[in-house]
Amino acid sequence: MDINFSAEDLAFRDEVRDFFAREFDAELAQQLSATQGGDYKSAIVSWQKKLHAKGWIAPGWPKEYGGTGWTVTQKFIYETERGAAGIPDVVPFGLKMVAPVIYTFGTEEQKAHFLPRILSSDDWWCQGYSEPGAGSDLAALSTTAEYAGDNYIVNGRKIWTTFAQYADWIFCLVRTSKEMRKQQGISFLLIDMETPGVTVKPIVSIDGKHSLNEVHFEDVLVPRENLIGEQDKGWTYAKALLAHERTGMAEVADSKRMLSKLKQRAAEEVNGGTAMINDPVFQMRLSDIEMELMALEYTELRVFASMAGGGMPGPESSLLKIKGTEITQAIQELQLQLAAEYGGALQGDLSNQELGHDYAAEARSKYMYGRAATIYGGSNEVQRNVIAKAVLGL
Amino acid sequence: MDINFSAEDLAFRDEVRDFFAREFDAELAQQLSATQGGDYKSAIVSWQKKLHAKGWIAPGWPKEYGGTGWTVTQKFIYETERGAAGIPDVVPFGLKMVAPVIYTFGTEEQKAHFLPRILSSDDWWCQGYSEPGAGSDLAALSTTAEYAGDNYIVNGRKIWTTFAQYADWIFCLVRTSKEMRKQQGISFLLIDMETPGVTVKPIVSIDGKHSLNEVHFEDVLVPRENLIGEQDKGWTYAKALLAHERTGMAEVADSKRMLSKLKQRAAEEVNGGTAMINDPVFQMRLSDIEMELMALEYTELRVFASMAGGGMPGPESSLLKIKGTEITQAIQELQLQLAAEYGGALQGDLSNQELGHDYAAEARSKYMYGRAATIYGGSNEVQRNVIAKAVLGL
Amino acid sequence: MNFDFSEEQTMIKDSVARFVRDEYDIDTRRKIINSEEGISREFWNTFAELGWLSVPFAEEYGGFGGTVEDIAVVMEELGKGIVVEPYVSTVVTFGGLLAASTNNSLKEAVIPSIIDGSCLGSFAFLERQSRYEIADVVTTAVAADGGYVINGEKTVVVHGGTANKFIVTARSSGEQFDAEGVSLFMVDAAAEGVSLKSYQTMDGQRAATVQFDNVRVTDDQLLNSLGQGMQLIDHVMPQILVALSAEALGIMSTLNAITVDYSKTRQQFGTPIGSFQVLQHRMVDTFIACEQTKSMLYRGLCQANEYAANPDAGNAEFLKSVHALKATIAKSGKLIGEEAIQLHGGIGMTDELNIGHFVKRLMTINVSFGNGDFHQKKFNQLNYSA
Amino acid sequence: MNFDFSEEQTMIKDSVARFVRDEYDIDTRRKIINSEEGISREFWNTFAELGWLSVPFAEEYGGFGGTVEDIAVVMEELGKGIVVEPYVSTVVTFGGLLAASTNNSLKEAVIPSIIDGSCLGSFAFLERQSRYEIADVVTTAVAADGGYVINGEKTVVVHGGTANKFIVTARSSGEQFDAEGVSLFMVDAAAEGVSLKSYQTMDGQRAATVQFDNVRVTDDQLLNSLGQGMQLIDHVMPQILVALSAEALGIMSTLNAITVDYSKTRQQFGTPIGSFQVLQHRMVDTFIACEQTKSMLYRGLCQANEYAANPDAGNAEFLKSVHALKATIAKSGKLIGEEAIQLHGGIGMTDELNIGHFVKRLMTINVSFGNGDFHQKKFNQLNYSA
Repeated sequence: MDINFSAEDLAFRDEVRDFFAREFDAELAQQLSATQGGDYKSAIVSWQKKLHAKGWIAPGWPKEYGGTGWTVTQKFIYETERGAAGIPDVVPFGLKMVAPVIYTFGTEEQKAHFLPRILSSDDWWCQGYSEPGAGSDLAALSTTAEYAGDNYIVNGRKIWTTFAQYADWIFCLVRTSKEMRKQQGISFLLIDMETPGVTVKPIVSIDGKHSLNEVHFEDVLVPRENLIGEQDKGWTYAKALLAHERTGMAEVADSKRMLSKLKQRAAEEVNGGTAMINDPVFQMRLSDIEMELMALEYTELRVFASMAGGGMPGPESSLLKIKGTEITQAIQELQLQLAAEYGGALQGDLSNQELGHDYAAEARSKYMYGRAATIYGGSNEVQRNVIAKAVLGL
Repeated sequence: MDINFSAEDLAFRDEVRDFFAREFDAELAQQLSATQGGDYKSAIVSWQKKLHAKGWIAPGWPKEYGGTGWTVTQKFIYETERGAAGIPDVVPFGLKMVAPVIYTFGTEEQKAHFLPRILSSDDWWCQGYSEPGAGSDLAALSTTAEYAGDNYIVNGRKIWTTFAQYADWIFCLVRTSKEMRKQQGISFLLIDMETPGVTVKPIVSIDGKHSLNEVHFEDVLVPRENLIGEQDKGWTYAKALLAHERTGMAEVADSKRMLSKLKQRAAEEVNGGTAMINDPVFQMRLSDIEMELMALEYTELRVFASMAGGGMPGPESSLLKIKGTEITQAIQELQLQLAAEYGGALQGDLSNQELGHDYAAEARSKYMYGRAATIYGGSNEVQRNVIAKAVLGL
Repeated sequence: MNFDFSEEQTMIKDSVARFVRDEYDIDTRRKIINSEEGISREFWNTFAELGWLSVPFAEEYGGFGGTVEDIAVVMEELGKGIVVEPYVSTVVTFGGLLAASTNNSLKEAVIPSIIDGSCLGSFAFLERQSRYEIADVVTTAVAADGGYVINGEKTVVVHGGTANKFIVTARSSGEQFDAEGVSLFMVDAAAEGVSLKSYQTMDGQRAATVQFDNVRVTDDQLLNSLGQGMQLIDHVMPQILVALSAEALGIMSTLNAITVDYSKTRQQFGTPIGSFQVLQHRMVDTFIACEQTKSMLYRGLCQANEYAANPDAGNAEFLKSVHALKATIAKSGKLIGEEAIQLHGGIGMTDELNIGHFVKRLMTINVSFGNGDFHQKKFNQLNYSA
Repeated sequence: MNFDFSEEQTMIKDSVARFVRDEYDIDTRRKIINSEEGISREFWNTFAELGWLSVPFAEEYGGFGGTVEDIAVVMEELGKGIVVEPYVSTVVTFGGLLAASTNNSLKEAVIPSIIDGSCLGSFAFLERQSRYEIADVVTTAVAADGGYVINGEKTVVVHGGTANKFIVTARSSGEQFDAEGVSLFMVDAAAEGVSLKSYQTMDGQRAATVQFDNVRVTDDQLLNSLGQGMQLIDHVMPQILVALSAEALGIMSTLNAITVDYSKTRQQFGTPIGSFQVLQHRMVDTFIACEQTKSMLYRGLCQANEYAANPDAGNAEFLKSVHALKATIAKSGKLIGEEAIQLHGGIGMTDELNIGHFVKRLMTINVSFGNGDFHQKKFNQLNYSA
């Protein structure tokens, strides 16, 4: 049992560090720290293009489609360094969510057309799963796709679509048959956002920002070649993708970075002459979280190591999602507590400098938006149902 | 809004204090501190007889049957002083559990026969509700009572019967009809423990002690006049009793006493030169509990005040049971933590003195036996179901 | 022993409740918080007309002569509508400090104008470095020309932008953390040298950074003896904490009620989500948390009344309950707020639904005048130090 | 990166698992703990024959030359049977301290007798007042006649009643709480002046109060330099903590497995209780707690191996993980133990069922060598002090 790095691993780590230090410059960091506005899209795309140029854009993909071919250890090193450098993860919808479905279940034409554009970040994807009437009960969806001629005619409404306002494509679960049981009769469609009849309506979330949207479909024509796999079998493809998605939700490297920033700030925040980092009670609040994170890091490594031989992750991946999101929320909450009365200000026309605590506004918005983490991607209640059934056999 | 004591209340408080100080002597306290062995029964009975002589044995009963006629404030004062003096509550099975059923639903003959003997502690009662196959699902009981001639013939098995080894009488739920729905067809019987066919088998619990028993019934003849109310209606009577029982489960006065002893001990226990009571983290553990208890004391008062006009307690009483038992367990757990490595010793032939920490063995046994509190009297899961249904309308 | 409200309290309670129900829906509130001043002057005048602004003030100044309990009655109902008008900052905090001051001419001059709605006030105490320690004051008051000159910056001054007057903490002597030497001055917002920048806060209210740049004040503007401001603050703080806690309780009971109702209608997996046992038990836990919080508030109120009746017996029990109350608010507020969003799911994340706004006000109350850990430690200091 | 056990480890793991499964059911255990000595000499000889007692010792003394990881492999499986034989006290603690000592003649004399099962040993360190501070020692070792005289009392000496030898902490210089001045002596249980009283502990094991009354020892009995005992203890403590934690993990996974199985068969309200969503989610939480604990153990083991490979790099990361591990054990042990009893209901409260015995051992491990809070504070000291 060891997580020793070989000489090659250490050399790889140095290469990653060097690359991040050189390419992820202060300007990029600044643009990406605000998670909305026009800047964000161009900033993250320009960063992803750099990663693509380096060949590092898709560590999770099979090598034949453009993956890195890294070992589990190399992936761990890469993620650890990315988190430590404060670099955001790639936008997942294309690279981590639809791409595995395309390269696993898609036709050769679909692979040839879509995968390169995902790798190069030329296409921005969004996810059309949730519907107003179907939240955690994903399969209760009612958006329909009627087959007529060589097209599907899509009608319905998707909701909670993150960054739909930037998207070129949306991958959707749609109902192609009403005769069958709920999970059957669902198909997996790729839809061009430019198609007539597609409209995007913004949703302002409780952090006061616009990341979420509704996407409406009114008689939208989708060519047959945009169907993934077989008609009515979409649920199978989506399910495989969900387990994949969950393994990415532990976000250990990002939580480590947040926690390390939190500790720095706790050393600077002073209450009655004592830095918060030296307060025994605050220390307990910190270590309650840090210890869970230390354990989760190894839980994730254990899952990755067991996947190293190949194959999709099992239902244990739900554990990573549950624990990862709970830890992220706990850090956000503690950050808000640390920000004290300074954390309530909406920025408006005030700069962070004027408020005197430059992380306080961020603490507020991260806390508020962070509440979504236990809701999306299959709520944590659903994840517990999954473990109860599939792991414990209850 | 106030909890001010009138001059009469203050005089009453003094009277209670005087009485407790005078009558609850050190010898009695010593005998009652061990919760098993032959001494316990005679000690608690002798104490209850003193209370009876004083007229204070049954504050919860209507005055006409021997209750005290106290106001809610007086009851609160009495309980507070009892807890503060470290005096155990009366054994509940007769005085608090079967008696309300008898005086509410019993015949005049039953009242005349049983109530005086309960008041005088001449009869020791135990409760025959649970069965091996019916735990939280009380109504699933299968002990049968067949009516033949002037008797019921009882067959079956009751379990978790506290202090059955001391009991003269047992009150039982038995099935008198198998035709009806589960909750119907149940009757409420009073059974003399001396009747042929009744046997008591001890159960040793995880604290290594014998408080619990199985009670077996083999063709036990019970005269018809020992039936409470109507045949097949026993569930109704039992249900009324359950809500009554729960209000007694907050045990605020006892928890206050335990917490105050815990604080004293924390001032005496020293780790590396610092008394535990001065340790900021231990202080948080303490106040997490103490604050909940301060709130619960007022929750109980609010329930009592709303009952002052008469009437049985409602489903909110489940709240008192849930929170009361959780707080008791939290205190027990903290006490065991405080006892550190000294808390693991079974006494055997060692005196407390030799172990050097005279509360340590008690901390262990209270913690272990205390686990039962969230299981008996309707598990806390069942109480939450009750609130969900009856209070929240879910 | 009784936990009932008096007839007068029931009347004012019903009056506030009616206002919130009939006049203050989430869209009305949204318009107000997005308006230029961020409060409704019209509603404020209504409050004045209905007598709500007079509650805590002595009858000799035209007040209602109310108690802490009366304030709590108003605040709980205001909480149910997350009313953003500056009741806490003007009436409870600014007004409370003024009412407790020994400067009678200041009281005579200002209290009537609070009651009639013409004077909004705010307590300017927080500084960039001070966090929860109110005595941590670097703003200075230096004696000059028979008065004092105030220099310094106050931050997150609640509803500072609409305040006509400030009560300001300034250090007239001593070192940064000393309780001695903090003085309280009443300063006109229009006074020379006062400037501010106002902004919205997460709870829909407003706050301001206020600069005091060579602001001249006289002895007449001192609320009590020079350097003894902390005594006055310590005296008034419990009632501010009770008021905020009562508001929080109103928010919590509302969040719980909305969530339980929603769970009965929202369908998932072919059944209302309220039928799932896991969610039922969690709603039971939020119900219990709310009831326990209410009990802690009532405990505080009973002890406030006890202290008012017997001031010589000291306020130790009252203080103990108040710190416990504020710490409880933090815990139950976090539980109830987070569960409300979680049980609503995606819709709970939207700005459009009312849920998030209630939660944001709860989070703000949590960190106002000390968060849960801060008050629990105060509780510990009072109770455990051996 | 790999989290697999080596072939040798898998063999010994299977061997211990087979023993627990085939030979050590709850009734066998009950007979042993109620026997006079409270342990089975026969089983201990089996352990010796199977080589388990040799695991941590160097090959030059006839040992297996094993690592912390090897000990953890054995302990996790022993935990699954809550084996009461004194593996932790004799092999891991007493043996560990001896193996790390600089007194080679003592090692040559005693280690082989541990390995062959003939010598049982115990570490006598706890005093009435010392709680979790091992350096808090008032037992004295006073120089006399070219040796030392030990006087004092040790309490809760684990399996003291069956120990042939003790390693004793005694103060040869310094004040009560000083780390400097604590010396470690090996004392024969039969030595003049040693007397003891043995009793059962809640976990079914035994402990003793041991009196040292003018017990004479020589330099030959010193484990390392006079007064430097704490250095040796600090060096060995992480491996003791890992061993106990591995045992606890074995207990937790067993409790979870038994509880999940029980929930599938126990009927209430006409259905297995495992079908209730509330209980399902709670079993998921105990499952997660167990997995997280396992991860923390593996983290500790990886870092133990790293430290063994690069001792010059220091053991800071290893120590950090070990304190976090012991604190995690306390939290997950409490959760898993209490849920196991609660989900079993009444039957979980009986001495007859195995559940309670597993829980009592967990509770004992929790407070052994420092409880959760103690180790979390050590973790905090290492990581946060600014």
